[in-house]
Amino acid sequence: MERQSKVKSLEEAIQVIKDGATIAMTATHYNSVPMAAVRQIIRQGSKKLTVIPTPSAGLAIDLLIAAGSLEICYVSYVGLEFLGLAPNFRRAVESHSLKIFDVDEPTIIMGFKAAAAGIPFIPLPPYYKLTDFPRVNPLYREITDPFTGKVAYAVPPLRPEVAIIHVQQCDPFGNARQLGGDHTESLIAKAADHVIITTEEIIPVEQIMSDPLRTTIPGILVDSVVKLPYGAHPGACPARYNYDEEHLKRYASLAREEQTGKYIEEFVFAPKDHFEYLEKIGARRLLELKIS
Amino acid sequence: MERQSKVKSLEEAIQVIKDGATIAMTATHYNSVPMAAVRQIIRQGSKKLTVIPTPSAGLAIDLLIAAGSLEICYVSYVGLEFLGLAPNFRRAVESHSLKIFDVDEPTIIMGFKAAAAGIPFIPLPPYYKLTDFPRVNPLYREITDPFTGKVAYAVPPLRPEVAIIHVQQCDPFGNARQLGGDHTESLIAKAADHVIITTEEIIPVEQIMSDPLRTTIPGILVDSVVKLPYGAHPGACPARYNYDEEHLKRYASLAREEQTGKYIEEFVFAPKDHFEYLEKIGARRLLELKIS
Amino acid sequence: MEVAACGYSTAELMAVVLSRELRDGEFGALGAASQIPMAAVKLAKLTHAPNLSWLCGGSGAINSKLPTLLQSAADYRNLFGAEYRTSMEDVVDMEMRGRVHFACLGGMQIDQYGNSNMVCVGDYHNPTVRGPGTVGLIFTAAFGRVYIYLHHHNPQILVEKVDFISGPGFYDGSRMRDEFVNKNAKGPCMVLTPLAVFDFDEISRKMRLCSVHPGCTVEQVLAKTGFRPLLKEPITQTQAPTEEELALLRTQVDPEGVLRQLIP
Amino acid sequence: MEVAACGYSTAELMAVVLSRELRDGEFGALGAASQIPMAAVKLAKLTHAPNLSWLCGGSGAINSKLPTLLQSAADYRNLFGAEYRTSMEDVVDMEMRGRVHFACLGGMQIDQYGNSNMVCVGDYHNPTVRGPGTVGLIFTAAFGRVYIYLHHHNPQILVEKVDFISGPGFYDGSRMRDEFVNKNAKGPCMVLTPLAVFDFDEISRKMRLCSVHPGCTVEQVLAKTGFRPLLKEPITQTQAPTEEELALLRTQVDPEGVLRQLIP
Repeated sequence: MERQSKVKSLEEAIQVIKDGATIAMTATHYNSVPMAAVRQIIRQGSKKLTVIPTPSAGLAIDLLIAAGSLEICYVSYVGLEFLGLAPNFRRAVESHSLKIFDVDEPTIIMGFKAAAAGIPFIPLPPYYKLTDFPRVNPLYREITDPFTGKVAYAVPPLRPEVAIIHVQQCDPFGNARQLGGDHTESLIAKAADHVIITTEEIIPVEQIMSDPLRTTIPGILVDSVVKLPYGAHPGACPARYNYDEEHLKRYASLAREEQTGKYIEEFVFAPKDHFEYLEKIGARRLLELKIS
Repeated sequence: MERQSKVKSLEEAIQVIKDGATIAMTATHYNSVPMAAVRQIIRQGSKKLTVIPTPSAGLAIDLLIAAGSLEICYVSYVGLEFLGLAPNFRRAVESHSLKIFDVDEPTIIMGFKAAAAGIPFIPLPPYYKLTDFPRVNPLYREITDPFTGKVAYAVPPLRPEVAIIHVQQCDPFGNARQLGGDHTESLIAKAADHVIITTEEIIPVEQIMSDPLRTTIPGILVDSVVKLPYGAHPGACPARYNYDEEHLKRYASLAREEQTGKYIEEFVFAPKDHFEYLEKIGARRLLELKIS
Repeated sequence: MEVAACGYSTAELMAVVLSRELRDGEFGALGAASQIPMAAVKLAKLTHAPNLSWLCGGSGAINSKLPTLLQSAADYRNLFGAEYRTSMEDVVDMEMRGRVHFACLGGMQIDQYGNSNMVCVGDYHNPTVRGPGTVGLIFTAAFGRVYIYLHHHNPQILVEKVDFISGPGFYDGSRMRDEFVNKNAKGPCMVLTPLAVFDFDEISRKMRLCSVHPGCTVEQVLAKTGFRPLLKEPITQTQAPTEEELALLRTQVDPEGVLRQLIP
Repeated sequence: MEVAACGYSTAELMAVVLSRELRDGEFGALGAASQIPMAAVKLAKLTHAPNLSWLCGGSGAINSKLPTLLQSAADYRNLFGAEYRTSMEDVVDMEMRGRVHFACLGGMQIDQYGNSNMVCVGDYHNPTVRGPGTVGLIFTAAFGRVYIYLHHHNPQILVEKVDFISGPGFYDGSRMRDEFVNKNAKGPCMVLTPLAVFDFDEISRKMRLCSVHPGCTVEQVLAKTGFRPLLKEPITQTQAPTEEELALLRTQVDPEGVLRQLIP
């Protein structure tokens, strides 16, 4: 008997995301955002998703909001970093068309960790008392530390149904190597029920076996592997290519002018798949971004 | 101005451990146990220590008990693995001369994680109700999950004052690379207030800088770096040398016969330092254990 | 049982019996003193379960390819050809959350409900024997299925009631257990000893003798068991290793013959 | 302030002022949009603080040696020559537990008690401006000292009371804060703007104007501040960069002149 490969087409892998699902995906600002997968979520017409973004997110969330895919968003940071506020996020919250849970970096990280560990909840330090989080977000529950009698704040585990993680290298069985910064790639894999890896490159399992300490996500957590070179464009894929600043500025400018629909038409719906998208960006541009 | 090295002599580094201190040290069975540091703790005459061993410990704990250094021991597993029960531990508990807290692997790991994160306590799943831990250990407190109303068990953070960690490579500023299995080396560094690294080899910071992803313990957590080739003997140092089975069997046999004092006299007090210890073991034996 | 007498050793038989139980596509965890289950998973991967993945105890290795059975699962040499090095934190997370489909473990005492004890024999506060401690036995409440294997079969190990519950099996046999364990934790499903194979009755949740190994009798087993197990009708003889199983075991899994020396 | 007028830019002045505050042997954390604090730590390491270590925001780099100031602290290129790659989990752990001696951060609103807000302008449920969110500002209750730096100085940013407390400064000025923050968290100690330098009064815990930058007047600063700050007597002129500071800054820290373009 032969070991089964987990390699799938993007379309097949993303189909697992049903309307109403709770998802998470990698991102620290413009690093390792699985943008090709996000475009496919929009292309397949997903609706009413709940997204638990990593602590510093923006581009993918803003696009999903503009496409009408989101119902609920957890918010630690949703912005465009050096390009300013995320325009569609801002408008959606100001116009009450998106339900949000205001959280923050430790709440998301510790919530993912609680889900990864299967513990009932996670207690956060007393100093949340000095903020407005407990006032606006019912997920923060004031509790008493049974050992000291001091106040603490309980938050529930954050357990996405599906996590999408972009990496540089992965074998056919889901053993992934994530280079560059460690932006919750392995954490959300551990927190989620179903894991989709999108990867710049598929490497043989023998390469993984030659240096198991380099594997950052074990295949046992992974359900699908999708080969997507430049799958993080217009964001950066650490150690592979930089972010496409010109493209990002164009996005930000269209978004500010309430023209995100045009962007989506041109870059999501017009290309029928990721490779048509790459053709549209053009080989010259892609190679300019590449790190040699 | 020049950056200051953290390299110290073993004697100087271990002096920070005062009588009554709470300590932790690396070990998964015979892997990466900082045995040279343990011998120095005995040599300097430490008393009334509390030890929070990693989940699968034995050799170091049994020796510290025989030397009269311990007052309190947290117990997940204290044994000699393929060599059976830890004789001094067994006798000490059966004769009530050692205070113990019966815990287990998740309690220790999650307790260290709670200390590393600075959170007030950690809730464990309801199934502790089905065990005898809450009955015998007051550190387990039955609480109610504020989200579901179900039972859960709170345990406090486990925060050692001093952690001793044996690694293969470390730079003078405490940036350490731990090869082989990941046996809580980085976790106890994060949990502790003071960290002593004992290392087979000191490497230049430039080597660390050439591949920061290989660093497993950051220098910011580290207070002392001690160069100790074969510092884990008679245990193994992964990727450097195997455990000394003959020596371990001799220890186990003396310990069973209530002759550990003889062992301590011969291998701890007679050699005035680690290098005299190594001379006693002999170059031939050390090189037999070495992995080429 | 001598190898000479029947062509295979007791440990080889136990490894083969266990390997047949393991299912393709699952993820299993082994603890210390794991030569038998280690051989079982390696054999299962070669026969019917190529998609089985396994954690080699304290080494942290997932899917070790080391072509020998070391006496310590924690030995870092098990990282040879592995696909991932799990940290202890990862191991706790995966086991506690219930990601592990099956685990193989032992104990100082196992009782008729499959509860296990590694803490003490006798009263906790005045033990006759102080054991090493529980390590990860709590996760018998979180693993999908639990295989208990023992290197010895005697009334001191197989007891009516454990003196300390380290790892909950079916607790007192009541349904109370189900309220507290992880959703998919089905509890102990097999007890494998040098003499026999047991499972657990679905209704009473008590241990039940299923088969005795070639050369053993039901009477011998009952005499060496510290309680009266249920008897599955009919009690069969444990199926001996096939030639193919034995050949794979000896050429690819255990070329050094560790299993032939393991249980005297 | 034009570089031409006085030989250095506002951002260069701010970086130098901040660098003088940083102490040897400490561990500091920077967030996003960090060119000024990044320059400050790099300069401090070259002048008086060789044992200072620092975390370069989302990149996870500790002690990055990248010889340029990128617009994103999260840019993985900051890992160049670093000594460790911190994971996000590590960052949260170290910050929450209070291992970070100082942090440099900004905000959409900062109030007279040094509370910071990145969530909303106006009522939370009907905001005039919805901000991006709080990220790690909570840790102002856990960092040893907090340096607030702003690229703009105006009454919309420096307000009497923030509309949402993301990061607690001295809260309402009462001692209540001290009960809830980490033991060693001394709170905000400096607010650095393109016009002036503030600290906080020890008794009232209100923001206090200490110095105005060369070319600015106290009146200008007060007119652009949304509340009446305390005034430290005497208010001095911010000490300009020395020739040595400026030379190090331009040759080793910011050879591409990012700080000369940063604040118009």
